[in-house]
Amino acid sequence: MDWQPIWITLKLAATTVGVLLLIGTPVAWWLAHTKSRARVWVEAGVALPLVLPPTVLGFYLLIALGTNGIVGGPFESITGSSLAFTFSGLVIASTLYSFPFVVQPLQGAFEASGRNYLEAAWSLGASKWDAFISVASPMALRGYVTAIVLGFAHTLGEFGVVLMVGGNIPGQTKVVSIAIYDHVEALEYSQAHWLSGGLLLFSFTVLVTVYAFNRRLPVHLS
Amino acid sequence: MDWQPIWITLKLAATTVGVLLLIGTPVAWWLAHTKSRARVWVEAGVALPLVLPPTVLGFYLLIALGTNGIVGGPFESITGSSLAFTFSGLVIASTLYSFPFVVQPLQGAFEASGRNYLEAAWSLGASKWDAFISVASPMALRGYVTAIVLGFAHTLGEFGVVLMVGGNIPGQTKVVSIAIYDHVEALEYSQAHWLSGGLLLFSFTVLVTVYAFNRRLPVHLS
Amino acid sequence: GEVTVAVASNFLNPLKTLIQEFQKQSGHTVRTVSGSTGKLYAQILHGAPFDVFLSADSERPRLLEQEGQAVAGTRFTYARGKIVLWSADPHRINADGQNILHRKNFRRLALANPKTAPYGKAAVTVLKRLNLWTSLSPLIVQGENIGQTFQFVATGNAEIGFVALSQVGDPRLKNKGSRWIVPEHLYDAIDQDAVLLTRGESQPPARAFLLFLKSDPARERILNYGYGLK
Amino acid sequence: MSTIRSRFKIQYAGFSLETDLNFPAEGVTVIFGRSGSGKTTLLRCLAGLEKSSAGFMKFGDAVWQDESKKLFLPVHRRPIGLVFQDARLFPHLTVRDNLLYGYRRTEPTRRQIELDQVVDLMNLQPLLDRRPQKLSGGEQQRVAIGRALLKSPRLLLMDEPLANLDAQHKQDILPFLIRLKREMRIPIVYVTHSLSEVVQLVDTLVLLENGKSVAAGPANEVLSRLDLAGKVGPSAVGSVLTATVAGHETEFGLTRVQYQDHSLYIPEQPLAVGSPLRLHLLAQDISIALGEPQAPTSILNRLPATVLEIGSMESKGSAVNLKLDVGEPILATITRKSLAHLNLKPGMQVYANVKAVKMVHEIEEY
Amino acid sequence: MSTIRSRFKIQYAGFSLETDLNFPAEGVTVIFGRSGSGKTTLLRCLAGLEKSSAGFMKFGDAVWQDESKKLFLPVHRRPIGLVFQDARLFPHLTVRDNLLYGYRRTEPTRRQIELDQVVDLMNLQPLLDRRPQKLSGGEQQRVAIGRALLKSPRLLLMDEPLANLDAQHKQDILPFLIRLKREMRIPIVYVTHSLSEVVQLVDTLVLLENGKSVAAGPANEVLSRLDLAGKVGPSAVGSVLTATVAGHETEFGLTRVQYQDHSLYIPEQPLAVGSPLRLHLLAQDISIALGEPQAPTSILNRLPATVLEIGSMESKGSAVNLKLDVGEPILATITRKSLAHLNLKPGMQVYANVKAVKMVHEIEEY
Ligand SMILES: Nc1ncnc2c1ncn2[C@@H]1O[C@H](COP(=O)(O)OP(=O)(O)OP(=O)(O)O)[C@@H](O)[C@H]1O
Ligand SMILES: Nc1ncnc2c1ncn2[C@@H]1O[C@H](COP(=O)(O)OP(=O)(O)OP(=O)(O)O)[C@@H](O)[C@H]1O
Ligand SMILES: [Mg+2]
Ligand SMILES: [Mg+2]
Repeated sequence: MDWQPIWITLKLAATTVGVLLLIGTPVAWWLAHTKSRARVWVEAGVALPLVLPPTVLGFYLLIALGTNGIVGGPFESITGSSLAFTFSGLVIASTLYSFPFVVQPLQGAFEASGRNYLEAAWSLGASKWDAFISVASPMALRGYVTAIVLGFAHTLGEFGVVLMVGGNIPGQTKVVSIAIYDHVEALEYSQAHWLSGGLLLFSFTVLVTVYAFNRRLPVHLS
Repeated sequence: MDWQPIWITLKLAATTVGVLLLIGTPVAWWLAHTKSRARVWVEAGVALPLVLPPTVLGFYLLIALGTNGIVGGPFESITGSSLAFTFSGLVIASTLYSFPFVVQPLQGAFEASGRNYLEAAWSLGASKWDAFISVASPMALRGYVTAIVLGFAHTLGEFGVVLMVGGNIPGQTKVVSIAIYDHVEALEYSQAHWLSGGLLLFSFTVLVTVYAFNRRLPVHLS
Repeated sequence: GEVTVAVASNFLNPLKTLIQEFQKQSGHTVRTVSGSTGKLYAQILHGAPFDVFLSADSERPRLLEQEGQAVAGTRFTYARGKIVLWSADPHRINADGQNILHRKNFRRLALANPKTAPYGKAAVTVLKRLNLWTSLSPLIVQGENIGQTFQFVATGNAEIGFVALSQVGDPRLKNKGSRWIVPEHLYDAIDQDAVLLTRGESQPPARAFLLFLKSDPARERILNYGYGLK
Repeated sequence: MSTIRSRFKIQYAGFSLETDLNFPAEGVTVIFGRSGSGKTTLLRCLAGLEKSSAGFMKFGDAVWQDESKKLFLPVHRRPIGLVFQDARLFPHLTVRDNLLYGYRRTEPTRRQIELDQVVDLMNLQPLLDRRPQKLSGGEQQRVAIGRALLKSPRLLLMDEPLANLDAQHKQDILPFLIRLKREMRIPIVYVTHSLSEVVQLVDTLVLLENGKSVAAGPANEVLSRLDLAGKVGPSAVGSVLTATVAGHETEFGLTRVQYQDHSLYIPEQPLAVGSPLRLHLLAQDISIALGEPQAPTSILNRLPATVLEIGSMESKGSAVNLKLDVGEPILATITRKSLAHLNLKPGMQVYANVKAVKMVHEIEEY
Repeated sequence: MSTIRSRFKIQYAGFSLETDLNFPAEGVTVIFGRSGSGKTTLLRCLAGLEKSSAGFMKFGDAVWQDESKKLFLPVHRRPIGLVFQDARLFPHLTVRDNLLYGYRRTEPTRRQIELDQVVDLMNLQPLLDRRPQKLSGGEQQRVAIGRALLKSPRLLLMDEPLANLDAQHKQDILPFLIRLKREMRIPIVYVTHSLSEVVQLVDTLVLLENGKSVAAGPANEVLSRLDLAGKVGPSAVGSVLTATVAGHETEFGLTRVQYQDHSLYIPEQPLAVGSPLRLHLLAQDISIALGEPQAPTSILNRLPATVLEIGSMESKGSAVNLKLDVGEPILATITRKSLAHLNLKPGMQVYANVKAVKMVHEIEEY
């Protein structure tokens, strides 16, 4: 059994979720609390990557991230290495693609807890940042769990984009989903079944654990 | 310009979202309110289709829905027509694949509004069903909007599953995402760009409209 | 009558022009369903409504025949794939393309996944026969199919790549970039077989189409697209 | 007399409710107790919002819950009106639609009250088209009461409905609750931590302590039990007397009532001469004199009384409760110094003086 | 004297707040008004939770807000403690961590109070490890007060903090608020719709009506203004007198105080002889006599007084307010019948009788 794709997949999913949380949190926060008119446009923009077929999105990303692309070009001239066909490129692509799955639950959670508890935290001497960390985030814990689960699962299952941007380089960008796909295409059905079964079992175990833990969280808003 | 894939895509997305809401609502409701220990298992199960690469999921669905499959076989012997390579088959596949995107936001919304308002409704003579319709649903309106947007967008962009189960049959199961993919494969880049651009523009317009409307909804829980 | 042809993606473009001609001649209509060979194969096994299968290899049609999904004796090679080392840069590859491979003055070499795509398998054979496989394999990026491999190269993300001659032979790309047509002794023939599926057995237009594919004018067109023939 | 019989047992970590109550299905039953004593929990049990393992509840002849027979009438089938401690107005509906929510779910033939009436009574006109979340705390509570009333319930359950209301609004709403009870003959179970708020209303009093009922019965009896005086708090200890309207002195805004052989003045009541009527006397509003005053005073009401019993002197503090007989037993609170000064002993004849203005809030029509 | 100066203007659909207030930055300032009069809104402005277009606020010498200079000190930088009308306890923290939330964010050197003290005072020991959502309404409110106190604020803003508490808990907490004010010298702005609740506390009174301040000033003055009597409600009209402790009668649980030339009895206070002290007299607890009583009565306190002014007779109802001079002006409420009966006229000499037990809740140490 080839463990490398599994390891890369997990690394990709974990990194992507990390980046997603880092970027998604402020965006979700802004969306939940702003009164700006720009809000609906940003909201729509966030959901947009969903609309394109992954392979097509991957195609455009390949163009953008490539040596001559508007992102990849400058990146290459600064760092000397390209983005396409690298792990970093994969992370960027997956992040873009899974973005709505992280932003939406977070936004929902932030909206649900509202301003009242923040006001209480401020009045107790917490700065906006402190109140966010010590009140808004833990109260949005269930939103975070949903965001992480969706983001992680979606990255695990990601395929079209990854294939296109990653170039399926063994040990670098060859992830499990591609490996399974290869087996199916190559008529190696039993390998495909094993790998799929393993992925499902693993994911199911993780999910059950996460949800069981989530269940025990004390935060209910009502 | 070939309008057929567009029409089929919209029909598929709309039907899928319809089916998703119909099935997803009771599931989300149950997940939000049950104290059963089965809950975490169901919760994990719902997220599971996400984990498999779409093509692989599509492959297994093909096996299940095909002429000799455990679903498709009986279906065919009863109705005389197969499920794989038909529009109905596509709807089933998309529904399964987009299930978590509908269930999760709904569940979140139902959990956020909690039991308190339901208790008030019951005490005012509303049956469980009535209270669900007249109180829980409108209060979860924003959750519904998120669910519909994610479900619709995800179905629009769906590709791997659809390609596998649907068989890319023009006029029946050839959707926009596949059409774009075909154009890219066939080096017809300008058609691909136009179709992608159109899809994006259309989706963006719909999304902005939906969110702008959503903004005006009076329901905020705090 | 109507006939549904399942075709490997790499042959879709030639097929389209062939179909125009066939429809004009016969009055039948042809619907095409394109995809990767592996996918189409799985779909046929599970009851896909296809009449004719134009594979990218010879193995899948043979398997279908064995499994009774295809009509025995109808299988034949409709085209033989040729691979080409190609770059979008008009000056990168000169007449003897081997040079660039030996000099390694590129960062990425694209080829199709050898496990799933016959063109990928052929490309690997080429490298092995040139004794370059070990030294070049770190530079390889794999497209899932030959179409994706072409995009890697066309967008410049891979400087060079092994693609199908039929792709760069596409009239819309005539003389773009630079190329080295790989000598046929460096790889095993990529026989692309066609077969009549059981569903098409009773459909005269399906047989008519296969006959048309064997006809001289059709073969001529196929050759023009950069394929060889048996 | 039709009654509400109930028996509940609820176990929480650190708290348990265990009650077995039987109170009349008419008039106002006040459930009184300190914060955390289980009032809300008991009310929820009555409403059918908590399922207790060994619960039983019967409203008149109708059994609503009998766990031994697996019988449980769900909340929405119970003809109750429920006012929550937090208002719980539906955020997606305007005030008007909130008010009409229960009304629309009531069969037209069973409706006893209309929107306009409730709007007038609760002073809700300016709020009708507003959203609940923009209302002040008291405004929300008024809407919540109105909403429950518009369901025309046969039993009204209220959880501290007036806690967030100012005195004026309380005074506006209380008479309506009294009318509810009288005209619609609708029994009310009223949870409060402030007896003085409902002293005008209460017929039956249930005293909760730590999830147990420590006293239950006619308010009159419970309130005049000397041993409970410490539990209900100084502003609630008192007594209830039944009197008859004897005449009106409209020029002074007073009504004269006959209690036993004595005339008492109370603020004018719109009642015919001869009507029966109840008076609430707060123990702390009664002062004691040993004889008739020589100099005129502003105190209009004076009842000859016999000292029956003198409350415990153990408790520290300055006050002591007396039980007096004025035909019925009433309580009076005086200082221990006065007790010594007047040298009061059981059996002594005294006068109980009551300021009439103090009866404004302690009066209830029957 | 250091003051809190503020000027706010807030516009909502159907409601506007427009205030210009200046009250001392010490003692307790009560903001009083009917439900919906804008009390919460005003408090939020003071806390810095509402930004009003032309707002201005100065706490002592520190300008917290001056919109004309674009100056606005954000909420978390203001040394305030805020108790919300709804408790707003953090659902993800235990009661203990809720209590410590502000404490941990206060510099150790600025801390004036410790967890144990607050737990004792608010009776929170059994709740410490519980989750807020499982607490009863009153329990939540006590935790919220404790949480605000543990921040050691320099200004305490409280929005109806006792509305959900029973009399006993009110009595437990009030003395602590008094001590807060006295020992920590922490000014309190206290919003309530029930003046009787805070009559022990109030130094300065602001009367809100419809978003405007209709009266503001020392409670004493505002409360004894005859024209406002109708607005504050019968259970609040009253007066404040300053007296001195003259001695203790421990056997009766009483303290004797000297007011002008007169001795008065109040429930025993733990104060040294000679300490100054304030008395609250509720108008409705005062009765009038034209001379000394012949027969002994239980009324211990009697002040000679001169009738200064007689309130409007226009209002219907049985009661009328008098302004009496006992050295300072005080108010008394009697029936119109008594007024006629006693034939009271400005300038007449009378006695004002006050029951000592009634002063239990109306006493405040200075
Ligand atoms: N769901 C619950 N889980 C655990 N404990 C609870 C729960 N609900 C209430 N309690 C506890 O039960 C006790 C009684 O609560 P309840 O709400 O009935 O009090 P209450 O008399 O209504 O008080 P208040 O006057 O403050 O509203 C409290 O100690 C409370 O903490
Ligand atoms: N955000 C808002 N938008 C619109 N109107 C509001 C808003 N907040 C408060 N109001 C209105 O302003 C008025 C004053 O509200 P506020 O909460 O200050 O009253 P309050 O005096 O605290 O009343 P209560 O004693 O009932 O709590 C009310 O009529 C209320 O409906
Ligand atoms: Mg309660
Ligand atoms: Mg308020």
